[in-house]
Amino acid sequence: MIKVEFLGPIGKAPMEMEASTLADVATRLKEESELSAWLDKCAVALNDTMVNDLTTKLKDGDRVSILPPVCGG
Amino acid sequence: MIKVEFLGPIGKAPMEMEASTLADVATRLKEESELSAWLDKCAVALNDTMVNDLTTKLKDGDRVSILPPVCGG
Amino acid sequence: MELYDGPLDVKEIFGRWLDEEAESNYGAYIPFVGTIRAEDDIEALSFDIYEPILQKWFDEWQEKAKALGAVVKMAHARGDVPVHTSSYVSAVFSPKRRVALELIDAFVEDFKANAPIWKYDVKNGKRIYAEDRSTPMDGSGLLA
Amino acid sequence: MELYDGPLDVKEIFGRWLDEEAESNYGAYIPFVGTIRAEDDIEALSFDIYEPILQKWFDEWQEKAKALGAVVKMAHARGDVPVHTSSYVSAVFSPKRRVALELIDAFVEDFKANAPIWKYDVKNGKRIYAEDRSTPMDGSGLLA
Repeated sequence: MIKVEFLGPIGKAPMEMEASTLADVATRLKEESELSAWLDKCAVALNDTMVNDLTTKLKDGDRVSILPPVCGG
Repeated sequence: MIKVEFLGPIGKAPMEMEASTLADVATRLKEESELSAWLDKCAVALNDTMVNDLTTKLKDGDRVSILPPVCGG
Repeated sequence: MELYDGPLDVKEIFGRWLDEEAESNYGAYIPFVGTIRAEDDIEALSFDIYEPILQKWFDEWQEKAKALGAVVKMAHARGDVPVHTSSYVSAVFSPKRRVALELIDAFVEDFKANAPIWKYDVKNGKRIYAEDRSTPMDGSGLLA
Repeated sequence: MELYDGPLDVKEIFGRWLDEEAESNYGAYIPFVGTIRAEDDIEALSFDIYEPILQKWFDEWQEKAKALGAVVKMAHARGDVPVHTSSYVSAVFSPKRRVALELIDAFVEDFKANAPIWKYDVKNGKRIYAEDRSTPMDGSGLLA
Protein backbone atom coordinates (compact mmCIF):
# COMPACT_ATOMS: atom_id res chain seq x y z
CA MET A 1 0.00 0.00 0.00
CA ILE A 2 1.12 3.54 -0.75
CA LYS A 3 -0.46 6.81 0.31
CA VAL A 4 -1.34 9.75 -1.96
CA GLU A 5 -1.85 13.17 -0.41
CA PHE A 6 -3.22 16.32 -2.03
CA LEU A 7 -1.56 19.60 -1.04
CA GLY A 8 -2.76 23.19 -0.82
CA PRO A 9 -6.08 24.08 -2.42
CA ILE A 10 -7.01 20.66 -3.84
CA GLY A 11 -8.83 19.89 -0.61
CA LYS A 12 -9.15 16.15 -1.11
CA ALA A 13 -8.57 13.63 1.67
CA PRO A 14 -5.51 11.35 1.31
CA MET A 15 -5.99 8.07 -0.56
CA GLU A 16 -4.37 4.67 0.01
CA MET A 17 -3.84 2.32 -2.93
CA GLU A 18 -1.80 -0.54 -4.33
CA ALA A 19 0.67 0.77 -6.93
CA SER A 20 4.06 -0.46 -8.13
CA THR A 21 4.96 2.61 -10.25
CA LEU A 22 3.81 6.21 -10.60
CA ALA A 23 2.06 5.15 -13.81
CA ASP A 24 -0.24 2.99 -11.66
CA VAL A 25 -0.98 6.04 -9.48
CA ALA A 26 -1.79 8.09 -12.59
CA THR A 27 -4.23 5.45 -13.81
CA ARG A 28 -5.98 5.32 -10.44
CA LEU A 29 -6.17 9.12 -9.99
CA LYS A 30 -7.65 9.65 -13.46
CA GLU A 31 -10.70 7.75 -12.20
CA GLU A 32 -11.38 10.51 -9.66
CA SER A 33 -13.59 13.09 -11.37
CA GLU A 34 -12.77 15.82 -8.82
CA LEU A 35 -9.10 15.63 -9.91
CA SER A 36 -9.74 16.08 -13.63
CA ALA A 37 -9.15 19.85 -13.46
CA TRP A 38 -5.97 19.41 -11.42
CA LEU A 39 -3.77 16.61 -12.77
CA ASP A 40 -2.41 18.36 -15.85
CA LYS A 41 -1.09 21.27 -13.78
CA CYS A 42 0.14 19.39 -10.71
CA ALA A 43 3.70 18.34 -9.92
CA VAL A 44 4.53 15.18 -7.97
CA ALA A 45 6.81 14.33 -5.05
CA LEU A 46 7.76 10.90 -3.71
CA ASN A 47 8.59 10.89 0.00
CA ASP A 48 9.14 14.70 -0.24
CA THR A 49 11.49 14.56 -3.24
CA MET A 50 10.24 16.00 -6.54
CA VAL A 51 9.95 13.31 -9.25
CA ASN A 52 9.48 13.52 -12.98
CA ASP A 53 9.34 9.95 -14.31
CA LEU A 54 6.22 7.77 -14.55
CA THR A 55 8.31 4.57 -14.36
CA THR A 56 9.49 5.50 -10.84
CA LYS A 57 9.06 2.36 -8.72
CA LEU A 58 7.05 2.47 -5.50
CA LYS A 59 7.35 0.31 -2.40
CA ASP A 60 5.09 -0.39 0.54
CA GLY A 61 4.70 2.69 2.75
CA ASP A 62 5.72 5.25 0.11
CA ARG A 63 4.04 8.63 0.18
CA VAL A 64 3.17 10.44 -3.06
CA SER A 65 2.32 14.18 -2.87
CA ILE A 66 0.33 16.05 -5.51
CA LEU A 67 1.38 19.73 -5.70
CA PRO A 68 -0.94 22.21 -7.47
CA PRO A 69 0.29 25.54 -8.99
CA VAL A 70 2.20 27.65 -6.47
CA CYS A 71 2.47 31.33 -5.66
CA GLY A 72 4.70 32.14 -2.72
CA GLY A 73 5.97 35.60 -1.87
CA MET B 1 37.02 84.67 -17.03
CA ILE B 2 35.93 81.14 -16.25
CA LYS B 3 36.98 78.90 -13.39
CA VAL B 4 38.23 75.30 -13.66
CA GLU B 5 38.09 73.07 -10.58
CA PHE B 6 39.63 69.64 -10.08
CA LEU B 7 37.58 67.14 -8.10
CA GLY B 8 38.45 64.18 -5.90
CA PRO B 9 42.01 62.87 -5.97
CA ILE B 10 43.47 65.24 -8.58
CA GLY B 11 44.48 67.57 -5.77
CA LYS B 12 45.15 70.63 -7.91
CA ALA B 13 44.04 74.14 -6.93
CA PRO B 14 41.31 75.76 -9.10
CA MET B 15 42.48 77.77 -12.13
CA GLU B 16 40.96 80.88 -13.67
CA MET B 17 41.32 81.50 -17.41
CA GLU B 18 39.89 83.18 -20.48
CA ALA B 19 38.08 80.63 -22.67
CA SER B 20 35.18 80.89 -25.11
CA THR B 21 34.66 77.15 -25.65
CA LEU B 22 35.65 73.91 -23.92
CA ALA B 23 38.21 73.40 -26.68
CA ASP B 24 40.02 76.48 -25.33
CA VAL B 25 39.98 74.91 -21.86
CA ALA B 26 41.42 71.67 -23.28
CA THR B 27 44.25 73.59 -24.97
CA ARG B 28 45.09 75.42 -21.76
CA LEU B 29 44.93 72.33 -19.50
CA LYS B 30 47.20 70.32 -21.80
CA GLU B 31 49.94 72.79 -20.90
CA GLU B 32 49.78 71.62 -17.25
CA SER B 33 52.19 68.71 -16.90
CA GLU B 34 50.60 67.49 -13.65
CA LEU B 35 47.34 66.88 -15.57
CA SER B 36 48.87 64.75 -18.32
CA ALA B 37 48.05 61.50 -16.52
CA TRP B 38 44.48 62.65 -15.81
CA LEU B 39 42.86 64.29 -18.84
CA ASP B 40 42.21 61.18 -20.94
CA LYS B 41 40.24 59.54 -18.14
CA CYS B 42 38.39 62.56 -16.76
CA ALA B 43 34.82 63.62 -17.49
CA VAL B 44 33.73 67.26 -17.59
CA ALA B 45 30.85 69.26 -16.10
CA LEU B 46 29.81 72.82 -16.87
CA ASN B 47 28.06 74.53 -13.96
CA ASP B 48 27.36 71.08 -12.48
CA THR B 49 25.86 69.58 -15.63
CA MET B 50 27.82 66.84 -17.40
CA VAL B 51 28.95 67.91 -20.89
CA ASN B 52 30.32 65.97 -23.83
CA ASP B 53 31.00 68.46 -26.64
CA LEU B 54 34.20 70.47 -27.09
CA THR B 55 32.34 73.20 -29.00
CA THR B 56 30.26 74.01 -25.88
CA LYS B 57 30.34 77.79 -25.51
CA LEU B 58 31.45 79.38 -22.25
CA LYS B 59 30.53 82.73 -20.73
CA ASP B 60 31.99 84.91 -18.04
CA GLY B 61 31.62 83.30 -14.60
CA ASP B 62 31.15 79.75 -15.87
CA ARG B 63 32.55 76.94 -13.76
CA VAL B 64 34.10 73.85 -15.37
CA SER B 65 34.65 70.74 -13.21
CA ILE B 66 37.11 67.97 -14.03
CA LEU B 67 35.93 64.59 -12.71
CA PRO B 68 38.44 61.72 -12.42
CA PRO B 69 37.44 58.00 -12.40
CA VAL B 70 34.83 57.23 -9.76
CA CYS B 71 34.13 54.39 -7.37
CA GLY B 72 31.18 54.95 -5.07
CA GLY B 73 29.51 52.27 -3.01
CA MET C 1 14.77 29.22 6.73
CA GLU C 2 12.18 30.81 8.98
CA LEU C 3 8.41 30.31 8.89
CA TYR C 4 6.06 32.52 10.91
CA ASP C 5 2.34 32.44 11.62
CA GLY C 6 1.05 35.75 10.23
CA PRO C 7 2.94 38.87 9.07
CA LEU C 8 6.73 39.10 9.30
CA ASP C 9 8.57 41.49 11.61
CA VAL C 10 10.62 42.81 8.69
CA LYS C 11 12.87 45.15 10.69
CA GLU C 12 13.77 42.43 13.19
CA ILE C 13 14.58 39.95 10.42
CA PHE C 14 16.61 42.47 8.38
CA GLY C 15 18.61 43.57 11.41
CA ARG C 16 19.23 40.08 12.76
CA TRP C 17 20.49 38.83 9.38
CA LEU C 18 22.75 41.90 9.15
CA ASP C 19 24.16 41.11 12.59
CA GLU C 20 24.58 37.40 11.79
CA GLU C 21 26.89 38.25 8.87
CA ALA C 22 28.51 41.33 10.40
CA GLU C 23 31.93 39.67 10.59
CA SER C 24 31.61 37.42 7.52
CA ASN C 25 33.33 39.96 5.25
CA TYR C 26 30.54 40.15 2.66
CA GLY C 27 30.53 43.36 0.64
CA ALA C 28 26.94 43.18 -0.61
CA TYR C 29 23.68 42.40 1.24
CA ILE C 30 20.50 42.46 -0.83
CA PRO C 31 17.19 41.66 0.87
CA PHE C 32 13.92 41.34 -1.02
CA VAL C 33 10.83 42.31 0.99
CA GLY C 34 7.42 41.24 -0.33
CA THR C 35 4.43 43.20 0.99
CA ILE C 36 0.71 42.55 0.44
CA ARG C 37 -0.76 45.13 -1.92
CA ALA C 38 -4.28 46.50 -1.46
CA GLU C 39 -6.00 45.48 -4.67
CA ASP C 40 -9.17 43.79 -5.83
CA ASP C 41 -10.86 44.48 -2.46
CA ILE C 42 -8.86 41.90 -0.54
CA GLU C 43 -8.45 42.13 3.24
CA ALA C 44 -5.41 39.89 3.33
CA LEU C 45 -3.62 37.14 1.50
CA SER C 46 -3.31 33.75 3.15
CA PHE C 47 -0.65 31.07 2.61
CA ASP C 48 -0.35 27.30 2.91
CA ILE C 49 3.21 25.95 3.01
CA TYR C 50 4.42 22.39 2.60
CA GLU C 51 7.50 22.64 4.74
CA PRO C 52 9.45 19.40 3.95
CA ILE C 53 9.75 20.22 0.24
CA LEU C 54 10.30 23.93 0.88
CA GLN C 55 13.19 23.01 3.18
CA LYS C 56 14.75 20.82 0.45
CA TRP C 57 14.27 23.58 -2.12
CA PHE C 58 15.97 26.04 0.23
CA ASP C 59 18.81 23.62 1.09
CA GLU C 60 19.58 23.27 -2.62
CA TRP C 61 19.74 27.05 -2.95
CA GLN C 62 22.11 27.26 0.00
CA GLU C 63 24.41 24.86 -1.88
CA LYS C 64 24.16 26.89 -5.11
CA ALA C 65 24.94 30.08 -3.17
CA LYS C 66 27.85 28.46 -1.35
CA ALA C 67 29.40 27.47 -4.69
CA LEU C 68 29.39 31.19 -5.54
CA GLY C 69 30.89 32.19 -2.17
CA ALA C 70 27.51 33.59 -1.16
CA VAL C 71 24.75 32.96 1.40
CA VAL C 72 20.96 33.00 0.99
CA LYS C 73 18.34 33.44 3.70
CA MET C 74 14.57 33.43 3.68
CA ALA C 75 11.52 33.96 5.86
CA HIS C 76 7.88 33.40 4.92
CA ALA C 77 4.48 33.78 6.54
CA ARG C 78 1.87 31.04 7.03
CA GLY C 79 -1.85 31.85 7.31
CA ASP C 80 -3.33 35.32 6.93
CA VAL C 81 -1.20 38.36 6.12
CA PRO C 82 -3.18 41.65 6.05
CA VAL C 83 -2.80 44.27 3.33
CA HIS C 84 0.32 46.48 3.76
CA THR C 85 2.13 43.92 5.91
CA SER C 86 4.85 41.56 4.67
CA SER C 87 4.67 37.86 3.87
CA TYR C 88 8.14 37.24 2.48
CA VAL C 89 11.73 38.32 3.05
CA SER C 90 14.65 36.70 1.30
CA ALA C 91 18.25 37.88 1.07
CA VAL C 92 21.63 37.30 -0.46
CA PHE C 93 25.03 38.09 1.03
CA SER C 94 28.09 37.92 -1.20
CA PRO C 95 31.61 39.31 -1.36
CA LYS C 96 30.89 41.24 -4.57
CA ARG C 97 27.88 43.07 -5.95
CA ARG C 98 27.54 41.35 -9.36
CA VAL C 99 27.07 37.90 -7.82
CA ALA C 100 24.62 39.33 -5.28
CA LEU C 101 22.51 41.15 -7.89
CA GLU C 102 22.27 38.09 -10.14
CA LEU C 103 21.67 35.68 -7.28
CA ILE C 104 18.81 37.61 -5.66
CA ASP C 105 17.07 37.74 -9.05
CA ALA C 106 17.45 34.01 -9.72
CA PHE C 107 16.59 33.08 -6.11
CA VAL C 108 13.38 35.16 -6.00
CA GLU C 109 12.23 34.02 -9.46
CA ASP C 110 12.80 30.35 -8.68
CA PHE C 111 11.04 30.85 -5.36
CA LYS C 112 7.98 32.18 -7.19
CA ALA C 113 8.05 29.25 -9.62
CA ASN C 114 8.97 26.30 -7.40
CA ALA C 115 8.51 26.94 -3.69
CA PRO C 116 5.60 24.76 -2.45
CA ILE C 117 3.46 27.62 -1.18
CA TRP C 118 -0.17 28.29 -2.08
CA LYS C 119 -1.74 31.72 -1.99
CA TYR C 120 -5.35 32.65 -1.27
CA ASP C 121 -7.18 35.97 -1.43
CA VAL C 122 -9.10 36.73 1.74
CA LYS C 123 -12.41 38.50 1.06
CA ASN C 124 -15.21 38.83 3.59
CA GLY C 125 -13.28 36.41 5.73
CA LYS C 126 -13.25 33.72 3.02
CA ARG C 127 -10.14 32.13 1.47
CA ILE C 128 -10.18 31.98 -2.35
CA TYR C 129 -7.29 30.16 -4.11
CA ALA C 130 -5.34 32.67 -6.26
CA GLU C 131 -5.39 30.29 -9.23
CA ASP C 132 -4.89 32.96 -11.92
CA ARG C 133 -1.65 34.13 -10.28
CA SER C 134 -0.27 30.66 -9.56
CA THR C 135 2.34 28.79 -11.59
CA PRO C 136 2.55 25.02 -12.20
CA MET C 137 5.83 23.78 -10.72
CA ASP C 138 8.59 22.30 -12.89
CA GLY C 139 7.48 18.83 -14.02
CA SER C 140 3.74 19.46 -13.69
CA GLY C 141 1.33 17.26 -15.66
CA LEU C 142 3.25 14.02 -14.97
CA LEU C 143 0.11 12.14 -13.91
CA ALA C 144 -2.30 13.63 -16.51
CA MET D 1 19.25 61.35 -1.04
CA GLU D 2 21.10 61.20 2.26
CA LEU D 3 24.81 61.84 2.89
CA TYR D 4 26.41 61.04 6.23
CA ASP D 5 29.83 61.70 7.73
CA GLY D 6 31.21 58.23 8.49
CA PRO D 7 29.47 54.82 8.52
CA LEU D 8 25.76 54.47 7.88
CA ASP D 9 23.24 53.36 10.51
CA VAL D 10 21.91 50.68 8.18
CA LYS D 11 19.08 49.44 10.42
CA GLU D 12 17.76 52.95 10.99
CA ILE D 13 17.83 53.74 7.27
CA PHE D 14 16.22 50.42 6.26
CA GLY D 15 13.46 50.79 8.83
CA ARG D 16 12.76 54.45 8.12
CA TRP D 17 12.47 53.83 4.37
CA LEU D 18 10.15 50.88 5.08
CA ASP D 19 7.97 53.15 7.25
CA GLU D 20 8.00 55.97 4.69
CA GLU D 21 6.46 53.70 2.05
CA ALA D 22 4.31 51.61 4.42
CA GLU D 23 1.06 52.96 2.94
CA SER D 24 2.28 53.46 -0.65
CA ASN D 25 1.04 50.04 -1.78
CA TYR D 26 4.36 48.81 -3.16
CA GLY D 27 4.65 45.03 -3.31
CA ALA D 28 8.45 44.83 -3.56
CA TYR D 29 11.18 46.61 -1.56
CA ILE D 30 14.77 45.76 -2.47
CA PRO D 31 17.60 47.49 -0.61
CA PHE D 32 21.26 47.08 -1.52
CA VAL D 33 23.68 47.41 1.40
CA GLY D 34 27.37 47.95 0.65
CA THR D 35 29.80 47.05 3.43
CA ILE D 36 33.56 47.61 3.59
CA ARG D 37 35.43 44.32 3.21
CA ALA D 38 38.60 43.56 5.13
CA GLU D 39 41.15 43.03 2.36
CA ASP D 40 44.58 44.19 1.37
CA ASP D 41 45.34 45.32 4.95
CA ILE D 42 43.08 48.34 4.84
CA GLU D 43 41.74 49.93 8.03
CA ALA D 44 38.93 51.72 6.28
CA LEU D 45 37.82 53.14 2.96
CA SER D 46 37.34 56.88 2.65
CA PHE D 47 35.07 58.78 0.25
CA ASP D 48 34.94 62.20 -1.38
CA ILE D 49 31.57 63.18 -2.84
CA TYR D 50 30.74 66.02 -5.20
CA GLU D 51 27.18 66.63 -4.05
CA PRO D 52 25.71 68.94 -6.75
CA ILE D 53 26.31 66.44 -9.55
CA LEU D 54 25.38 63.46 -7.37
CA GLN D 55 22.07 65.17 -6.61
CA LYS D 56 21.39 65.66 -10.34
CA TRP D 57 22.32 62.07 -11.07
CA PHE D 58 19.94 60.93 -8.33
CA ASP D 59 17.13 63.27 -9.48
CA GLU D 60 17.33 61.74 -12.96
CA TRP D 61 17.03 58.26 -11.47
CA GLN D 62 13.99 59.34 -9.47
CA GLU D 63 12.40 60.38 -12.77
CA LYS D 64 13.31 57.09 -14.46
CA ALA D 65 11.87 55.16 -11.50
CA LYS D 66 8.70 57.27 -11.48
CA ALA D 67 8.11 56.44 -15.15
CA LEU D 68 8.10 52.76 -14.07
CA GLY D 69 5.75 53.42 -11.15
CA ALA D 70 8.66 52.90 -8.76
CA VAL D 71 10.72 54.86 -6.22
CA VAL D 72 14.50 54.89 -5.61
CA LYS D 73 16.31 55.96 -2.45
CA MET D 74 19.96 56.21 -1.53
CA ALA D 75 22.32 56.99 1.32
CA HIS D 76 26.13 57.28 1.18
CA ALA D 77 28.95 57.96 3.57
CA ARG D 78 31.54 60.76 3.31
CA GLY D 79 34.99 60.44 4.86
CA ASP D 80 36.30 57.33 6.59
CA VAL D 81 34.25 54.13 6.84
CA PRO D 82 35.96 51.35 8.86
CA VAL D 83 36.13 47.73 7.74
CA HIS D 84 32.85 45.79 8.37
CA THR D 85 30.74 48.94 8.50
CA SER D 86 28.57 50.23 5.64
CA SER D 87 29.18 53.09 3.23
CA TYR D 88 26.21 52.74 0.89
CA VAL D 89 22.55 51.82 0.99
CA SER D 90 20.25 52.21 -1.98
CA ALA D 91 16.77 50.84 -2.51
CA VAL D 92 13.93 50.39 -4.93
CA PHE D 93 10.22 50.18 -4.15
CA SER D 94 7.83 49.07 -6.88
CA PRO D 95 4.38 47.55 -7.22
CA LYS D 96 5.75 44.36 -8.83
CA ARG D 97 8.87 42.28 -8.34
CA ARG D 98 10.17 42.18 -11.96
CA VAL D 99 10.46 45.95 -12.18
CA ALA D 100 12.10 46.08 -8.75
CA LEU D 101 14.68 43.38 -9.54
CA GLU D 102 15.66 44.99 -12.84
CA LEU D 103 15.69 48.52 -11.45
CA ILE D 104 17.92 47.77 -8.43
CA ASP D 105 20.46 46.17 -10.78
CA ALA D 106 20.49 49.08 -13.25
CA PHE D 107 20.48 51.68 -10.43
CA VAL D 108 23.40 50.12 -8.55
CA GLU D 109 25.47 49.53 -11.71
CA ASP D 110 24.96 53.10 -12.97
CA PHE D 111 25.80 54.35 -9.48
CA LYS D 112 29.12 52.51 -9.62
CA ALA D 113 29.86 53.91 -13.08
CA ASN D 114 28.60 57.49 -12.85
CA ALA D 115 28.06 58.75 -9.32
CA PRO D 116 30.71 61.44 -8.61
CA ILE D 117 32.26 59.70 -5.62
CA TRP D 118 35.96 58.95 -5.13
CA LYS D 119 37.24 56.09 -3.03
CA TYR D 120 40.49 55.87 -1.08
CA ASP D 121 42.08 53.01 0.83
CA VAL D 122 43.09 54.00 4.35
CA LYS D 123 46.34 52.34 5.44
CA ASN D 124 48.41 53.45 8.42
CA GLY D 125 46.14 56.49 8.61
CA LYS D 126 46.97 57.52 5.01
CA ARG D 127 44.45 57.96 2.18
CA ILE D 128 45.45 56.27 -1.11
CA TYR D 129 43.23 56.83 -4.17
CA ALA D 130 41.73 53.46 -5.27
CA GLU D 131 42.66 54.12 -8.89
CA ASP D 132 42.70 50.47 -9.99
CA ARG D 133 39.09 49.99 -8.86
CA SER D 134 37.80 53.28 -10.28
CA THR D 135 35.91 53.76 -13.55
CA PRO D 136 36.10 56.75 -15.91
CA MET D 137 32.63 58.34 -16.08
CA ASP D 138 30.63 58.40 -19.32
CA GLY D 139 32.18 60.96 -21.65
CA SER D 140 35.68 60.83 -20.14
CA GLY D 141 38.62 61.99 -22.23
CA LEU D 142 36.82 65.00 -23.70
CA LEU D 143 39.67 67.38 -22.92
CA ALA D 144 42.55 65.00 -23.77
